[in-house]
Amino acid sequence: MFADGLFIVFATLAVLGAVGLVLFRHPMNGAMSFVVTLISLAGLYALLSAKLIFALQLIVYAGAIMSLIVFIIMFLNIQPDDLPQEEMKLFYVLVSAIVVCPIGLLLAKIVKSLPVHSTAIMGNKFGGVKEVGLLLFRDWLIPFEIVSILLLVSLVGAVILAGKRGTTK
Amino acid sequence: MFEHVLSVIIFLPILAGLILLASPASRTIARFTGLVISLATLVLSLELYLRFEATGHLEFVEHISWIKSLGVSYSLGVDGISLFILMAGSVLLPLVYFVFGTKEKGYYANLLIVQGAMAGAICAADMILFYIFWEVMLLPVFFMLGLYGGPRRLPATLKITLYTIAGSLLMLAAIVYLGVSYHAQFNEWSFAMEKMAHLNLTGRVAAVAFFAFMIAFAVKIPLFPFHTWLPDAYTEAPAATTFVLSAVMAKIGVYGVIRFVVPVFDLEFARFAILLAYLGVIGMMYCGLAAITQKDFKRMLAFSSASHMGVIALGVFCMNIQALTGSIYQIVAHATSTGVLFLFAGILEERTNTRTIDDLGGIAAKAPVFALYFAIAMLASVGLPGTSGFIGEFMIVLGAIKFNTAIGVLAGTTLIIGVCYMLWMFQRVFFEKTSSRSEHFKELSFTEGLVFLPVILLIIVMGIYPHPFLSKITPSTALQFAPPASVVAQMPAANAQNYGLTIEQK
Amino acid sequence: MEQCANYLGLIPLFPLLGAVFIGLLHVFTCKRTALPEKVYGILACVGPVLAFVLALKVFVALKGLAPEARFLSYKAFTWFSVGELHIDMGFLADPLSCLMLLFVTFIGSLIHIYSIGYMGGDKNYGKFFAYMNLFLGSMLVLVLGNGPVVMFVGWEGVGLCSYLLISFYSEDRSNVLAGNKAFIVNRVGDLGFVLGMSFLFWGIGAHGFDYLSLKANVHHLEPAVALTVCLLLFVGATGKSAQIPLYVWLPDAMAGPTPVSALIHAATMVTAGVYMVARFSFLYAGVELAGNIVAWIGILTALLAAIFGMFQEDIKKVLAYSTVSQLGYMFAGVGVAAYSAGIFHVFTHAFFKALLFLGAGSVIYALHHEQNIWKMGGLKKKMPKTYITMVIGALALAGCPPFSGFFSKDEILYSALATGHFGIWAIGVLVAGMTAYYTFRMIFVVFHGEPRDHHAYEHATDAPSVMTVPLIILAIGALCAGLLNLPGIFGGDQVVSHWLAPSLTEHHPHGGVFLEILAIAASVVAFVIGIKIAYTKFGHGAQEPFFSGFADFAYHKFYVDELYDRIIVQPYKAIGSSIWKVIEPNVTDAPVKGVSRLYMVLGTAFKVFQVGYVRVYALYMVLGLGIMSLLLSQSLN
Amino acid sequence: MMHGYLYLSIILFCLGIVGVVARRNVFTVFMSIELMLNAANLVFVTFARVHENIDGHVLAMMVMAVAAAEAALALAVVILLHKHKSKLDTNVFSLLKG
Repeated sequence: MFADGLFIVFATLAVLGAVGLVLFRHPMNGAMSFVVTLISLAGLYALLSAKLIFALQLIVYAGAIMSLIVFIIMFLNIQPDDLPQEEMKLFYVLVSAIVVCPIGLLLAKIVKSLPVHSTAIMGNKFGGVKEVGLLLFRDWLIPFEIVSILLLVSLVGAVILAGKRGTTK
Repeated sequence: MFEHVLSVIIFLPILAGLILLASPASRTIARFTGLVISLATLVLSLELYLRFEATGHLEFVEHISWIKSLGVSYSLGVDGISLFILMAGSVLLPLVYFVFGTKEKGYYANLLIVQGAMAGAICAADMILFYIFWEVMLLPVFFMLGLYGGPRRLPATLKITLYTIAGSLLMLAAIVYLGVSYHAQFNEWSFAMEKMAHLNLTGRVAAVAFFAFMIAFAVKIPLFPFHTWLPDAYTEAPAATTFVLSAVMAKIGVYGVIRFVVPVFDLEFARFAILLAYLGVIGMMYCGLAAITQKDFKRMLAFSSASHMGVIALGVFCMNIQALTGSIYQIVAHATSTGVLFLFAGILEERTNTRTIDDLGGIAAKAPVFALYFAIAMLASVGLPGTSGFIGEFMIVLGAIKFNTAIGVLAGTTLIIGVCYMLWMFQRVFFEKTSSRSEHFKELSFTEGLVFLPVILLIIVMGIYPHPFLSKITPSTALQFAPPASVVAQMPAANAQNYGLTIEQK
Repeated sequence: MEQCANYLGLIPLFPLLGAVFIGLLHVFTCKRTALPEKVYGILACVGPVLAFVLALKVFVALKGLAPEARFLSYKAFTWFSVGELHIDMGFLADPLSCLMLLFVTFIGSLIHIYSIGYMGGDKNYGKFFAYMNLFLGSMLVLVLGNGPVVMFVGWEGVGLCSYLLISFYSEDRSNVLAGNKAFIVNRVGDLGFVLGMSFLFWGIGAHGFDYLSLKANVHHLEPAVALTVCLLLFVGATGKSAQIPLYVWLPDAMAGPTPVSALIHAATMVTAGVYMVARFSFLYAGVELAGNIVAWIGILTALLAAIFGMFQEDIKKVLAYSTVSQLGYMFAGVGVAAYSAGIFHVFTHAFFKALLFLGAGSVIYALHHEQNIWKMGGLKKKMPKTYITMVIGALALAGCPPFSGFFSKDEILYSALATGHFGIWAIGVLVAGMTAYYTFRMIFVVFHGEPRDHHAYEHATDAPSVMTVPLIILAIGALCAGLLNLPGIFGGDQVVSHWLAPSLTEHHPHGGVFLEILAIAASVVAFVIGIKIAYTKFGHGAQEPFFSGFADFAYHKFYVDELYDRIIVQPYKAIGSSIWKVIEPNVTDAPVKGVSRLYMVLGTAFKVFQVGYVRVYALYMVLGLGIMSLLLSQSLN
Repeated sequence: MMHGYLYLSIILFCLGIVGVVARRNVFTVFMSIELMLNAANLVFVTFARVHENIDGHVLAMMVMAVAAAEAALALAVVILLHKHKSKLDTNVFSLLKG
């Protein structure tokens, strides 16, 4: 029951954070509210016994990626005037919400048809660093290496792109 | 070594062309390379011709499995039908390097590639392979036309490219359809041409596939009303390209009909033959009529070529051995006559800087050898007995009469229509008073005269003594009309020709 | 005998080789120092003379055979063979082709010799003889060919030579146009020939497509097909032999050098049609309707051409129309199934018409290429040899007994009468009178009276002997050739007819002595009347008449050329230009242009959706996903 | 209980789509994409738990790696664009307009 209570809390926080992300005008506010979502998601991972992912979510996502984003936002020193004028924001949000509805409903329908399983917290043998690590380096070695190459490539790309002298008009 | 001669004939020019394109060779070297390679190909083809045994079946077969899961193979072979188209290409193409000596490197390189690709399309015994060569064939033409053509070359290039690609895509769809139905009927993947003949195709889909093939070939031939790319392309293309297009490439369209459509879609073909034959006849008359009022001699020759192709196509549609054999003979005759006429037109254009008929005149007095050669090629193209043009035309008309009297009579009018525009043009270019432009017309040089001589002699020899040539064709054409293939296969080649259609009393 | 058969291939080969040799010699030397004319002259005469000698040998050999087995055949090689179509390049000498062979080579040789003089000084001397040899070779192929297809080779070959020789003076546009006209009109006829051959082949050709096999199988041919074949072949003949409606090219063909007119357009080539009909006598004999059509077209052509001939002012045109007219007679002859009479007329006509043309050539040569008879006159004194020979020719043409033309023409008219074709006979007699009139009109105007152009007259003189000797030989022929086929009524035994009998399928009509005398009397009366009128009008000199009314109409040849131009040539050109100016861009190319336009329109239409904002593209994606989801969620239920 | 996680991931995913489609701020759009990735991750982890198979965790890690790479590149692009146009509005970049 405790777990269910936690789930409801985290879920509510995650949704609220996401709504905030969509609605806040300034990206900084959006980023902060997104961090809320990420952290609550980390909590949910913990509830799902994914210990490693829980940690990674906090360290990599909420820690590294978000700080990168926030850093860039601050780096660009965005003034309110730089922000796009979005007078019809709510209207757009409403319209896109309607458009998205069918997708969500379809997915919901699919989920509804699934059989119920327990998600009770499991013991030590699941989702720890050891288990995931063994799997990762035994069965997933090549995809793992490819992902590392991907990271390298994106690193080089980012350096080249961001380092370009702006040929401003 | 000789068993791979076909591959050598195909890939030697292609490789040489690609290397030339990649290398920084000068135009002299390019021309020399082209000349050597095409002469080497000619020698190999002659050897091939001499060793050809006229069994009626594919000879010099090469077979290597290529894409096993789909049954696609790299298989080559020639029979009496393809041999002559192959020979026409091999014999005629070296001329270009002799006649046009001052073109760009890319010109010669593309010429080599197109030669190889055409040989490939002619020899391919697998439909996928054929399709590949068929498409490769178009590329060099695209470049030669687009880069080295006349002032209005770009629209012409666009038109020919889009037209042919549209046609070939239809063909690709039809090839896939054939492969799939072969798999459905025999539970085995294959795209080999000879196996397709066993297919049992009926229904609307078969008719659609039939027309997909026919349209692809009709564009290439070109059959009326798919000919509208031809006048522009032939006129704007450099002389060698026009020559390649008219002398060999158009023939591959006809060849495709004989090779794919007739054996595979026998029912559909029999059903629509009369329609196609009318298209052939109408095209012949239509283009022949259009030719007479042309002011540009290259354009006139273009229309005349289209007109002749109508007759050649008609021969295929008549479904009897005389007409079919006549068609194949006419293919060679047309390649040697009209093809050479296009080369002569190129020479005329180069030396007088004009393509307008009215600007010329009196060239016969200035250049008797040139006029003599031109006259012989022209007479062959109007089908004068004693030249190669007559044999084919006569057999086509003969076969057409048997097929359908009305079509036969209309086909016969080619005798009149052809002679009208040709004489009219000959009169104004070669006879009459010498005009200012033709005043300084240079006679063919000694080398040029010597180079054209074999072709001119071939025109005459093929008209006077066609039997040796025909005896290589007839076994293959007889097979097309033979009842079950196994019966004929056991017979010696000499007897095969007697197994034509039974004689019908009119 | 076998040996002799082998000569057959050589007969056409000699002139053909001569043509190639002379042609090459000419082509390679004409731009540098031209060879002396003598070289060409001698070379040119070798071929025809050798051919003539061989022809004599063949004749002797044939004569040695029994009449019913009188044929020699020689197969050079298999020409082409596809399925049931099997054609040999073979030659056949039977009495019919042997007769043709003899006079073609004989007259051909004479005209070659004559040309040595006539063409002197021409810069294309070599070319001329190459063409002439080529012509003779083709003509011999035509005559000797053992089947219709081989004949067709010669048939087209002579047509080509005719074209080349008519446009020989090619700098002048009108000459080339005349050549084109001849070739194209001949091609119309050839179309008929080819179609006729094709029908014949699918009828009975599968068992061999040479004359002997065809003759043996002719009874298998269905009557309707036989009629079609006969008529189509006759279309070929009307083209080559200048009959209605395809006669228009022959008068224009006089643009060529005069020996050409003599050899090709009078003596040999134009009679090929008659020869062909006689060759197919086994076919025509079975189809009476076809024969009647041939005869009527022939005699109407004879009449029409005679009318035109009476009003011409060009000496060669007069002769040209007389040729057309005489050809009409020949067709009337073969049409009423009197094949030997028709061929006999071909034979005699070759002598006297060649003679007349060569004579006219001498006159033209003497007057420096003046052809208008109203600028001549009184040449009798200046050119006595030419005058005498030409009068002999004219008498033969007009049908004066005992000249050759009389016998052959009379034979035709008698056959028409005896087979019951009174209409043809009556027109024939009328034409005979007209022939006499226009022939002697020409003779009187040219040779009698006072000279009209004194300058030219002063310089006129008989031609050198290289030209007059052939004239004299031909004159002897014109005088005596008729005696070869002397009809029974004059005590002869029709040597030529009997000689030809094995080759032809004909039944000699037996009309009785009365009809024979009637025919002879009518011909003689017509001749006398014709010559009398000509004498009274032109015998003592006359001025160029002014034509009006019917005469003017006839002088303009009934405006047939203009009519053909209006109803055939102009529409043809109009269709041609409308095709590529109107139909090509607007009709046949329209679908292609339509497709490209369709793509343009569609492209412009879809451009609206390309707003350029990434999020809008994302919206499209979501919309698409949404639609798919809706569809999927429906199918899930 | 499993359904709760899945419904949550659907809601987050749809919110992500709404963010991408409705907003014009580059950062918001970018973070909305991250939101969608996270929604997917949640599904992976949920199913890993349900089936007791930790392959789902590995995949989630992969997604994180991709997200990191994407973040690096995307932010580089954002910097570049900001340098060029000094704007954070996606509507400014409409070179794809036909």
